[in-house]
Amino acid sequence: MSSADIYREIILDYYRNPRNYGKIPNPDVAQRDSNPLCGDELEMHLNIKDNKIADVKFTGKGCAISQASASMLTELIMGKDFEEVKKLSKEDILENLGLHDLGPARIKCALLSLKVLKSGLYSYLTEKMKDTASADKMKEEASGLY
Amino acid sequence: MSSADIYREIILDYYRNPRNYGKIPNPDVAQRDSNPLCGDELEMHLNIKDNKIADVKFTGKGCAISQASASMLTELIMGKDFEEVKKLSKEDILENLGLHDLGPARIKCALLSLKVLKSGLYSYLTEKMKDTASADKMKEEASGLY
Amino acid sequence: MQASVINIEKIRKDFPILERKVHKDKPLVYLDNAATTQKPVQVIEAISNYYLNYNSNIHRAVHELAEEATAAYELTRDKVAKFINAPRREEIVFVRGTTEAINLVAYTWGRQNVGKDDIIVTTEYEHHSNIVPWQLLAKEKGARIEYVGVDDGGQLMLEQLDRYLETGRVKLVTFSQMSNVLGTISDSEEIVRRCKARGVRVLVDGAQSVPHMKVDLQRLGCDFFAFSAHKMLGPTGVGVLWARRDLLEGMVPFNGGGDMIREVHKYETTWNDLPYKFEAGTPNIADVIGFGAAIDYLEAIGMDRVREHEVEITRYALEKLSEIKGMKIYGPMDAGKRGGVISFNLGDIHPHDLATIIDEDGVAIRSGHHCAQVLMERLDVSATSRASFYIYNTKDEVDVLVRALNRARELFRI
Amino acid sequence: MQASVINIEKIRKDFPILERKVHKDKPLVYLDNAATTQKPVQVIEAISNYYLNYNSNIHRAVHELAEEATAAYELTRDKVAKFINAPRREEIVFVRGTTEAINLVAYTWGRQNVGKDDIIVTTEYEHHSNIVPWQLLAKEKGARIEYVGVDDGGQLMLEQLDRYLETGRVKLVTFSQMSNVLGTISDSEEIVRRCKARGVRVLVDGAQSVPHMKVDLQRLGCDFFAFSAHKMLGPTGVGVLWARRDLLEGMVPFNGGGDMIREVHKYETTWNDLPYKFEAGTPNIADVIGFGAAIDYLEAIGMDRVREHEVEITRYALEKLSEIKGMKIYGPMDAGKRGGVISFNLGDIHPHDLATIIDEDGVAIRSGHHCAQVLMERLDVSATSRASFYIYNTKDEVDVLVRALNRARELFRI
Ligand SMILES: Cc1ncc(COP(=O)(O)O)c(C=O)c1O
Ligand SMILES: Cc1ncc(COP(=O)(O)O)c(C=O)c1O
Repeated sequence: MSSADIYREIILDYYRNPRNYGKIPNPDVAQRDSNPLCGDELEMHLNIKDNKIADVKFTGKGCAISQASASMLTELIMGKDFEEVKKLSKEDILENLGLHDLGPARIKCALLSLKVLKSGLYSYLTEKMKDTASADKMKEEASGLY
Repeated sequence: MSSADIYREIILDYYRNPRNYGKIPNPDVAQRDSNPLCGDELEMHLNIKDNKIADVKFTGKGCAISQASASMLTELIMGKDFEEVKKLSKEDILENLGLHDLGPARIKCALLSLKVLKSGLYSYLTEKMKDTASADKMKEEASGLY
Repeated sequence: MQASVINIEKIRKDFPILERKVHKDKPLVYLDNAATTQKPVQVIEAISNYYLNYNSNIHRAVHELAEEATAAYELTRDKVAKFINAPRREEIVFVRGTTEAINLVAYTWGRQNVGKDDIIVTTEYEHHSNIVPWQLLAKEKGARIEYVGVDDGGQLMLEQLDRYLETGRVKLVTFSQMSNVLGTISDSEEIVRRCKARGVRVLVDGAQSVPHMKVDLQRLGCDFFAFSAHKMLGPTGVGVLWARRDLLEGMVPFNGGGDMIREVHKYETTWNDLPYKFEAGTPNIADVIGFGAAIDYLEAIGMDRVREHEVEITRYALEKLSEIKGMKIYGPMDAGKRGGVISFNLGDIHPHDLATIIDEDGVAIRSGHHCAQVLMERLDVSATSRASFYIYNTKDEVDVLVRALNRARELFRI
Repeated sequence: MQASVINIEKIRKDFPILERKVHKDKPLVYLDNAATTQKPVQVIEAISNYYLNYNSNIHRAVHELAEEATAAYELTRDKVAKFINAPRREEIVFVRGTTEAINLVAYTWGRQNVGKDDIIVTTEYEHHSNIVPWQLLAKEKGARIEYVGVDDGGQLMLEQLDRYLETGRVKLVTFSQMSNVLGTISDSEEIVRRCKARGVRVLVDGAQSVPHMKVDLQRLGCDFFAFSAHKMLGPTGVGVLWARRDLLEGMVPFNGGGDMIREVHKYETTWNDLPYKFEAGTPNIADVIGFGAAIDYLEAIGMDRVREHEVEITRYALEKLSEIKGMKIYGPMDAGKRGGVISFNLGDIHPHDLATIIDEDGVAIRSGHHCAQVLMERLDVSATSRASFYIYNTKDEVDVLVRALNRARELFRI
């Protein structure tokens, strides 16, 4: 897709005015990752209650795609059922962002937040839920993203 | 030069019946070297008296060229003035062997014995004669051979 | 040209160097394939094409050239994984060659896991690259290096392996899947089985096996595996280390620098994901891409047919060489159970002299210790001559070799 | 096209890739030369020619192909020695690239000479390849790593170097002769002078300097020097470590294996002469030969003229870029005293987004941390955009860059 299509008003708006930016004190999940290729950094905090995402925030630095993607992802999962969030796929994220046909380098920017989310869920499932089967699935999915 | 020219009767004879083959008990100089490319080995023993090569012997294993060259070199220097022996050049050796235009790999076979000789003289000049200037020259010449 | 399981006339057309004359007018008979093979135009063009059309550094840029170059480079990783049936693409680490692959293991896993009085077991028919790195490691750690002996038929004496394993102090067993001197094909699966039964790690040097026969890592079951592109139609400067993911994850990095890091700070640094953690600096991009074309070429022929062709030509060569007066051949004599590498000596002609003489007839063989001095000591020779075959060699070429050897024999009056 | 000190139209004809279109119809404007340069046909053909006509493993065989290949490979060593005015050919060690060269020094000289509480001094503008190997070494030995800071003009603060030197505990000072981000040319001779006055060893990273200016090792006076072929018209997979002979002689080997040995026995091994002691295994023969052609190409133009051309284009680019609204340029602004590498940021556009946008206009620049995260921290940015020039770049191309940047500015409404 052309850059005029990528850098639509809405992406720039989420880049410049990210929703759910910040940290949660004592979160249930705190997960950080960085993209070794470009140096983008992302940290995501989650609170999970009654099998729902009770709260989610993120901080980070990086390109418009990675930051808008992270912010939109937090909006997407806020209040959602935990089981649904576990199922989120690469396609869901790109759909939500309205971004298609990104090249192999830039698609990583769009998926960094999902990678961080899945890695966070892995830790949560392992440590708090003792559910190794689901946890391993999350880990595989996270590392399969790129 | 063609192999028929290289492997003349005389070279084969020196290869199969090497003159001055063996070791000298308590030699003034004992020097060993090997060619890392082909594994040829050569050890040369010298006795030096009254500034002359009083005795010289060699042992080794290797190709016809390296063994014949070593044997012919021992004959060439036996009884010679020390100063003359120090001056021996690559060209002298090849002349003596009757070998010209050897390729870069095989010329090392022909010159291994001269290299061992010069290295041996280096040690002798350093340790017994305390003549570092001449010694260093020998060392440079030895390493310049190939 | 004789009928063969492969279309040898068609294949030879892909190797322009085989049309070349040496020593003015002698057609080249290239029998030094165990040292390095020739390259088909497909490989040469893959490299030129990269430089002519999409040369760029990889992984870190977003421009179009970089994306094309990155995709092509990473595609070879997939091809390699499939070629040797590795479980995962991220277990394929690109290095310069077999030598660097083995040193990488010695410097990382070795230094982490081998301690004082531990034993590293190798064999008497190893290439120097599978001996010297372990000597260096053993010296640093105060460990010992031991050798599985080779019997007179050129086979490893596995009862010696058992004896070392029984000590309980062996940390690694490392051996070549095919000897580059004797052509012996090691009983790899059996060796791995014995080691695994004792929980001992195994490295397999596949430098001579991968080019010449189907290798299936999942069947083999070893822990580390190494080979070189240049011995299998690929360019110089590329090789592969494969290791199981859990081992790679536990290993400290080898070289430090670009691409292998996640975050660098002044006083601490974290590592990139596999396999990049072990690929520091700008890699040999063009040649990795060329290596991909080499694998395509071999896959198109089929490794079973490559092997069949070599068995046929090796059988013929063993037969013809045996007829020469004064000939001594080292290694197994059953062509069906060995590789296409034949080491020999002819009378008292030193291999160097022999190689020089037959080079005049256009025949390129190797002579010397073949980077296997420990084996030379075992065979009690200072050197051997070695003829080694590949997909483009013919029985006619074996005949040229035999005629040339007979000429040498006459020159030396044997 | 503007008049230039070099015949740029003629030069561009030697680089077929520059005729290429990207994104369907946009002429390629390649400004990512600090990452890797393009290759002239002369280099590409030197490589093909090797494979088509005289491919063989080197050093150990006596047949004709091997002799030709060995001679060509060794000829590049002579060319390199002459190009950087090294005192001796045997001080030139071929490696994969700058990264491997530096790691080689860390693994050999470093492990022999750096001990607990010793200090290794590097700088804030180093490439990861000149930081991470020293972090690894420092960690192993309990040594410390310290950084000479970079001032706001992009220059090293040499008074900090003096303070470290005064401790008497510095074992090595290592720095880049030209920063790959800021374009700063280090005051190398002065740094070497200060180190030598204290008997401290110096490594110079010449990855960005050797391709772009005349380097004279005998004048520079350092102990170790490293650079990569692929950044100077040469192929990927080749680089050079130069070190003084006496240092190389005292150093333990790095990788063990073929070619680096003199005699291998079961329990002890002796090393080959320089430089082979440090070139284990089959080297990257084809690309070393290709590298020779790259040096010939640069010599034919003349390094002084290469430098003059780059100063001219850098001056023009600094001027034009400065005029863009929202532009921030990092590093020295005097083109006569810096290299042709310009890092910048445009408004709040992240470099990755910027590179993606202008790639659509055919302009290839690099974006990110440029393997210099320590410098990014110092500049307090997460990334920069970087345009870097070479002999084939024109002022017209700078204009295309500027137009593309303005389009990005509009897209981001800056
Ligand atoms: C200053 C500097 N040092 C070292 C390197 C590393 O070089 P290579 O990736 O060729 O090993 C580079 C380039 O990437 C560089 O610019
Ligand atoms: C069995 C074996 N191992 C290792 C090597 C070393 O391979 P390279 O020189 O490509 O590193 C070779 C070939 O030289 C070999 O035949």
